[in-house]
Amino acid sequence: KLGATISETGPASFLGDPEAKTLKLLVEKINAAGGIKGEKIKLFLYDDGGDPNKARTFATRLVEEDGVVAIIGGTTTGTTMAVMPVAGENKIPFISLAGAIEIIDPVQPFVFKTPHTDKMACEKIFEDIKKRGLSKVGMLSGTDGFGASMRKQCLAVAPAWGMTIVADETYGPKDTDMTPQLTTIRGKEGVQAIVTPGFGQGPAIVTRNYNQLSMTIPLYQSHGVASNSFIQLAGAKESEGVRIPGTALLVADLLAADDPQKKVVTEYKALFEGATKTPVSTFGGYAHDAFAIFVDAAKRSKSFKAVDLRDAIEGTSKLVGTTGTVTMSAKDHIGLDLSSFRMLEIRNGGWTLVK
Amino acid sequence: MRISPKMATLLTLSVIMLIAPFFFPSAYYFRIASLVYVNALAVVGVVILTGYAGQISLGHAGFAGIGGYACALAPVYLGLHPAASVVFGALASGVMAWIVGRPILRLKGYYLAVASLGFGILVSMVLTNEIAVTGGPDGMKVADLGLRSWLSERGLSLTNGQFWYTITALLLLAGAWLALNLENSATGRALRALHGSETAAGTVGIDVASAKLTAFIISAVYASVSGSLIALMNRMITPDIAGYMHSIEMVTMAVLGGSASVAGGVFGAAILTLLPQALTSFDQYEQVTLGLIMMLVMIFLRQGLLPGLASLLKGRGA
Amino acid sequence: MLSIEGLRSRYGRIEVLHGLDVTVNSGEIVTVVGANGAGKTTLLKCIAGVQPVSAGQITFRGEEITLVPAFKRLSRGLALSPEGRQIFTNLTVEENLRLGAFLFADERVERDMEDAFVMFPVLKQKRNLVAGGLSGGQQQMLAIARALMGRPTCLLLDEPSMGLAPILVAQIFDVVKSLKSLHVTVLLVEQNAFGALEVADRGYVMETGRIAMEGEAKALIEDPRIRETYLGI
Amino acid sequence: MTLLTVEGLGIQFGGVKAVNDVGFSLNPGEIVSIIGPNGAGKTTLFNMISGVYTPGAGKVTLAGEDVTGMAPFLLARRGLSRTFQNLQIFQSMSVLENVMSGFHLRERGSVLADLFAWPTARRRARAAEGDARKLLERVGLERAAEREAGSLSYGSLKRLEIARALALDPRLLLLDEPAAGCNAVETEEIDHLIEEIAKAGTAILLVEHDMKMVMRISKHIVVLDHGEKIAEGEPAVVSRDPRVIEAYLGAQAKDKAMGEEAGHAEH
Amino acid sequence: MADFMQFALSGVTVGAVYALIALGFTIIYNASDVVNFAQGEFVMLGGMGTVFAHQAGLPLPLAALLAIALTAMIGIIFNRLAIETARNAPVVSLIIITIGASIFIQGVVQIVFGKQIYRLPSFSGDTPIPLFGANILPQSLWVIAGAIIVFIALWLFFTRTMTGRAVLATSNNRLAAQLVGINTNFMMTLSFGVSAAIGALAGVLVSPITLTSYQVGVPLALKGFAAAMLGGMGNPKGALVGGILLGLLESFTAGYLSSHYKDAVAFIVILVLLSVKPQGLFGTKTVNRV
Ligand SMILES: Nc1ncnc2c1ncn2[C@@H]1O[C@H](COP(=O)(O)OP(=O)(O)OP(=O)(O)O)[C@@H](O)[C@H]1O
Ligand SMILES: Nc1ncnc2c1ncn2[C@@H]1O[C@H](COP(=O)(O)OP(=O)(O)OP(=O)(O)O)[C@@H](O)[C@H]1O
Ligand SMILES: [Mg+2]
Ligand SMILES: [Mg+2]
Repeated sequence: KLGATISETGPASFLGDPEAKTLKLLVEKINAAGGIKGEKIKLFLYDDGGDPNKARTFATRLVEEDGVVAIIGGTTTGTTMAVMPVAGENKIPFISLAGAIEIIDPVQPFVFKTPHTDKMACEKIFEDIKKRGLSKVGMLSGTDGFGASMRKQCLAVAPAWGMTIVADETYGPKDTDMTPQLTTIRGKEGVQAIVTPGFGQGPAIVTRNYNQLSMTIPLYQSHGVASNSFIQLAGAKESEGVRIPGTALLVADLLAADDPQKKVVTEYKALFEGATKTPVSTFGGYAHDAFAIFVDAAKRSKSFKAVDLRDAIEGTSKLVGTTGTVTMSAKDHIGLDLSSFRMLEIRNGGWTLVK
Repeated sequence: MRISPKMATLLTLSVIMLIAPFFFPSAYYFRIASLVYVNALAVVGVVILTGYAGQISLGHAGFAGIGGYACALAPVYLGLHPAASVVFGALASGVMAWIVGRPILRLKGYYLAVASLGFGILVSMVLTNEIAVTGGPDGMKVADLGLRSWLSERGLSLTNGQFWYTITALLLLAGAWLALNLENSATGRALRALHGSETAAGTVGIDVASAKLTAFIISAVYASVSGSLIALMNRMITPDIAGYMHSIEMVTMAVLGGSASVAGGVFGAAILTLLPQALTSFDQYEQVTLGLIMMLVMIFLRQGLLPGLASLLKGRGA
Repeated sequence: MLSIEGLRSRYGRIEVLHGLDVTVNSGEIVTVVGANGAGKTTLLKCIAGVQPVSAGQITFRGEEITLVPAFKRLSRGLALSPEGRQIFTNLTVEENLRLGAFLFADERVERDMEDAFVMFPVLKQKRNLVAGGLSGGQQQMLAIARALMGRPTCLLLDEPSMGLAPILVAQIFDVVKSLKSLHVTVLLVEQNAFGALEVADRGYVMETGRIAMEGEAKALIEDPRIRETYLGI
Repeated sequence: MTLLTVEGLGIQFGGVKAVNDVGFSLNPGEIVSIIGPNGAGKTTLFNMISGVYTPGAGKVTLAGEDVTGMAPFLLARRGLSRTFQNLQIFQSMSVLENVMSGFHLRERGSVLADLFAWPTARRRARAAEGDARKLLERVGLERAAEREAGSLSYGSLKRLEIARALALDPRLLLLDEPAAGCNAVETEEIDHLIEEIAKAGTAILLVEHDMKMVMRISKHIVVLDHGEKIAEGEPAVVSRDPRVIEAYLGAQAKDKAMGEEAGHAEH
Repeated sequence: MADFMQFALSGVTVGAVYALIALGFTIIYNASDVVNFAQGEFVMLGGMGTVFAHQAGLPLPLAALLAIALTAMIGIIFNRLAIETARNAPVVSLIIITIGASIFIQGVVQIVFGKQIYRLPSFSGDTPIPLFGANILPQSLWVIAGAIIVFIALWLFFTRTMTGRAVLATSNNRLAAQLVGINTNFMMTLSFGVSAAIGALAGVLVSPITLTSYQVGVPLALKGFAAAMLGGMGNPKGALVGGILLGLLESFTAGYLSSHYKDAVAFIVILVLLSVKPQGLFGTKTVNRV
């Protein structure tokens, strides 16, 4: 029995929807193949609508009512934070799909996560900006949890990478026009690049507005837009040259044949796109990896008891996922490093790898 | 002996509260029941404001936010005990209601609705934007109330679920008692009178502005305490608590149950809290079903569920 | 012209009309009198179609109209000047009158409006003002004038003299009389029973949802019981 | 001592003078009537005296205190109470509660006392209920006490308003067409009720189109037309004033009023 | 100066979006005193409907027309099944019904069309038009023109036509409206149909700019509601001016003060304005004599 509480609806449904679909598909697939150690997986999946209060209730329900052995989920940092005490108190392994670094730092015995931290994304972007020989950055972040958390991390690590943040603007997740913010950033002395953390329609509108204003300085989006649908929404012409720190998933076909991730991402991409007819996104990938970690651990675990499972998850080693190659330990509950991020750029309406 | 409607409501409520736990198979049910009680507490406040006094607020979650964040912040910044923070939050909400209420309660109907909506949005915006203090959209952790361990040191050990069940049940009972007292008192009558006609209320000596403000403050305190309880129960809080959806939820619970009565409000809170839990098996049809139920109830039982069902039953009997 | 048989009506579970029979012949003026709460207003609302009928039937000009929706009854010639005036408070006096003639779009509307202004000159003065600002009596005039704009063949008046100055009360009864010469049938509910019975041909007396008495208006005025309970003489 | 003095009172609506320079005064226990054609400004005058409208000019003095433009609830505390021409009933409350709300000033205590149902609050509520029932009896509505006010007929609502106004135990009572919608017999009942109230010392300002009633019970009559006072005096004098007859009574009505007055004299 | 122009253009564009939605509120409100909280869903249906009809192969104009017609039908059905059945219910109940409808429609769309975000192609390309040193997208001109045309049509409807007056009469006094021969049910049907159509039209016009998904309705409806109240509910002039004003407020705040508190400033201005003018800018005070 596996539990999941995901924000399928609500403000984070853009993230939660592919996550939920991925979990369902993977459970189906593994059960069709006979389950784990002969046992079929029963998935209890609840939609918390992005509301931490609901998330906590569902977590309680998963533990108390459904008797699950592990929980995947917490699409947002807020919902993850709400589930954490429940997992902790009941000693149930919990693999979060949210970005914030606070989830695994400090490490809590039963809490894991699959996505890169926002900090890594910022560092990856700054690394690339630095490579281009630039240093003055304008930020335009969404005020949703994703954007706000990444903005915080970026502001924090900027000095270490020699970056100066010359503008720090925000937009609401439901806003429909960001030209005023972009105009302000454009007006800032010496601004050389723009970084815009966010997900959903916001980044697409930012990209379109950026073109409307005929701006030319490099535009960096976050991994929140890592999906082909971003290119469709922003327009192929408008998104030309946009860079993001992404995962191998988006460039499955471009990967070298000997790339360790090639097989995993190609398979997942085929599965997801075949079943849902919608393009894969990083977020579905997070769920894929969480599930993979769970399955891998369950196979190795002595029993399906919580503590054994937890130990097995901590013992995850060189597990290839869509996000990167995961090696966990008692001190590292994420198991990814910066190298698993790849800098991608949109060229001719498609993702390409920046060498 | 005839028992008054007030006693009937209180008795029914306490009997349910006492008996229900014996049928709870797991801690999950304690959690759900506590949520029902916490929501009901806020809804009782809405009943006073909307049901009695006829003033619509679409921003009451703002007060829940103040109450909730008081519990998160006051222990950190003021060194208050979490329990004292609840009171502190209630006071802060009361003062806030007093400040905001005076200008906006002069507005009527939808104009009041939009003004209160604005207030709610302002609160949630501050909570979202002041990341340094509030932790932003991801929220922040809340200190432990500590009462449970205090009790267990004294030989009364309760599980987390049982503990919160008891606390929320007691507080709801107290809240309902106060609201019921109010209903048939001079103040309550004044509120219902100004609902009927503000002009006439004035000529019988009711200070309409201050009566409205009183109702607004009282209901703000209800919302605030409810918000505090949510924060303490979850041991964390996010700005969602002050969001527009939460405001709408409160009003919907009140109206769906039967907004003019405490019993109706509690019933509405119970239904709308339980419904999503019951509907999880519908998966993607959950939203559709919820919307449908809201419409159907309001169409066919227009005074709300409780009065509607009651009159249906009576109609059968007659 | 108008005949009502066994009419019953209820508010929620409480029945307030317990089987009424009322007939109004073409060109007649018929008055209904009765104490507060007798059900006079309810009766007129049933005839106008804005109050549900639980039993019985209403026939108008030979057709049964019991179930005809209210808005269609005006086109058949039935107009009500309701209790409590029920004017459109947010619209101007002129708009109120024009809406009274909502069903018509000919030049007669203008003429009718001029007639209304002759009848109640004060409405002309106020024609472009919002009707909600009118005094009580002025609103009453507007309600009557609006009903007349609908060119009724049968006019239902619910306490038309209420709130009018004595000089206008007399005028209203004159208007009612003059309607007769225009072949308009009138069903009149009045508390000013004396004035009403004086202009009427026949009358009904209602008591708690029933017809207690009916007869020639002349005879009713002379009836000692009526004189004592309704005329106060 | 005069209880109410009105001096030079006036108000405009969109440039039209609805009431202009009206003045009169009233002693305790006295019944004064305001009459005049429709739209003369009677109700508007009431609205200014009772604080519903703020006067544009002039002064209202109640028991020696200048109360011009004071809010209705403050005037209520000074003993002024009124009924409305366009009924202002608390529709969804019961008939009894409507009257009880009239006892608000006497019944109210602190909000906390009400919230916690302190014995004092409960005692006051019980007293108010008892007295409210007595008042309902006085206006003949005792049997409707528990009904929802919105379900009463028009005439009954008029009486309910009178009962509610009486609950304030006012020093000055303003009645706007109390007999409208009542037949002759019912009007007479109200007639008696008003006289009784006046006898108990309450000053009454009456607006009414029922001349029989006005002529019979008022001590003094003020006649308005187009917002101005055109005549004032004792009933017999006013009813013979040609301007009043022309503007208001009409020749026919005059005869009737006179005749009926004579009729009453015979009793 | 160029910045100022850019803020102004942005404000007018966004404002025109709000105005279109506020205009949709106006009709239903004028017919029934109900603020239809499902109005945003009509906007969403217009956008989503066009996207899918277009994807199914219909040319854009035809797809838009189809979506508008379908949305109007849904508006009419909604009125018939829900609002009319609950005719005499108090206004709060009606509000809850519209909120229920909003949740319901979102739920259905999410099942049928999924949770993806979509965009319609712009009607006249995406090449920005320079204007006084600032840039505006051709689509913005479409939106602004749409708002103005709908405004003029509504304004004529309510002031010049008998039907418009009958709609007003229906909400002012339903009983009286029936007594003068107005088919109040038909007026309601008409209002919901037209209102939904205007909403859908708004959805078609704005989707190329704002993008669309099953959940764009609520935030748009809230902004439209605020705009309508700012201008004075029920008055088309108020809806237009309120919408544009709100848009300008937001963009100037974001440009000159703080993008963090742009919505806050807008709401504070609304609060202040309402405390001075409790009926909004163009709302008329209803006179009720006592
Ligand atoms: N909306 C309502 N709900 C419930 N009962 C009502 C309603 N309206 C009227 N009644 C009741 O129906 C009965 C008849 O009322 P109706 O208004 O027809 O009387 P009426 O003869 O017109 O009296 P009046 O002379 O006072 O106008 C009364 O007992 C009244 O209380
Ligand atoms: N709020 C208002 N807005 C516009 N005009 C008003 C308002 N109040 C009063 N008036 C005008 O002032 C005049 C006086 O009205 P008022 O109601 O005082 O008359 P009244 O003497 O009471 O008449 P009635 O006997 O018909 O009740 C009327 O012409 C009326 O139109
Ligand atoms: Mg009547
Ligand atoms: Mg008057």
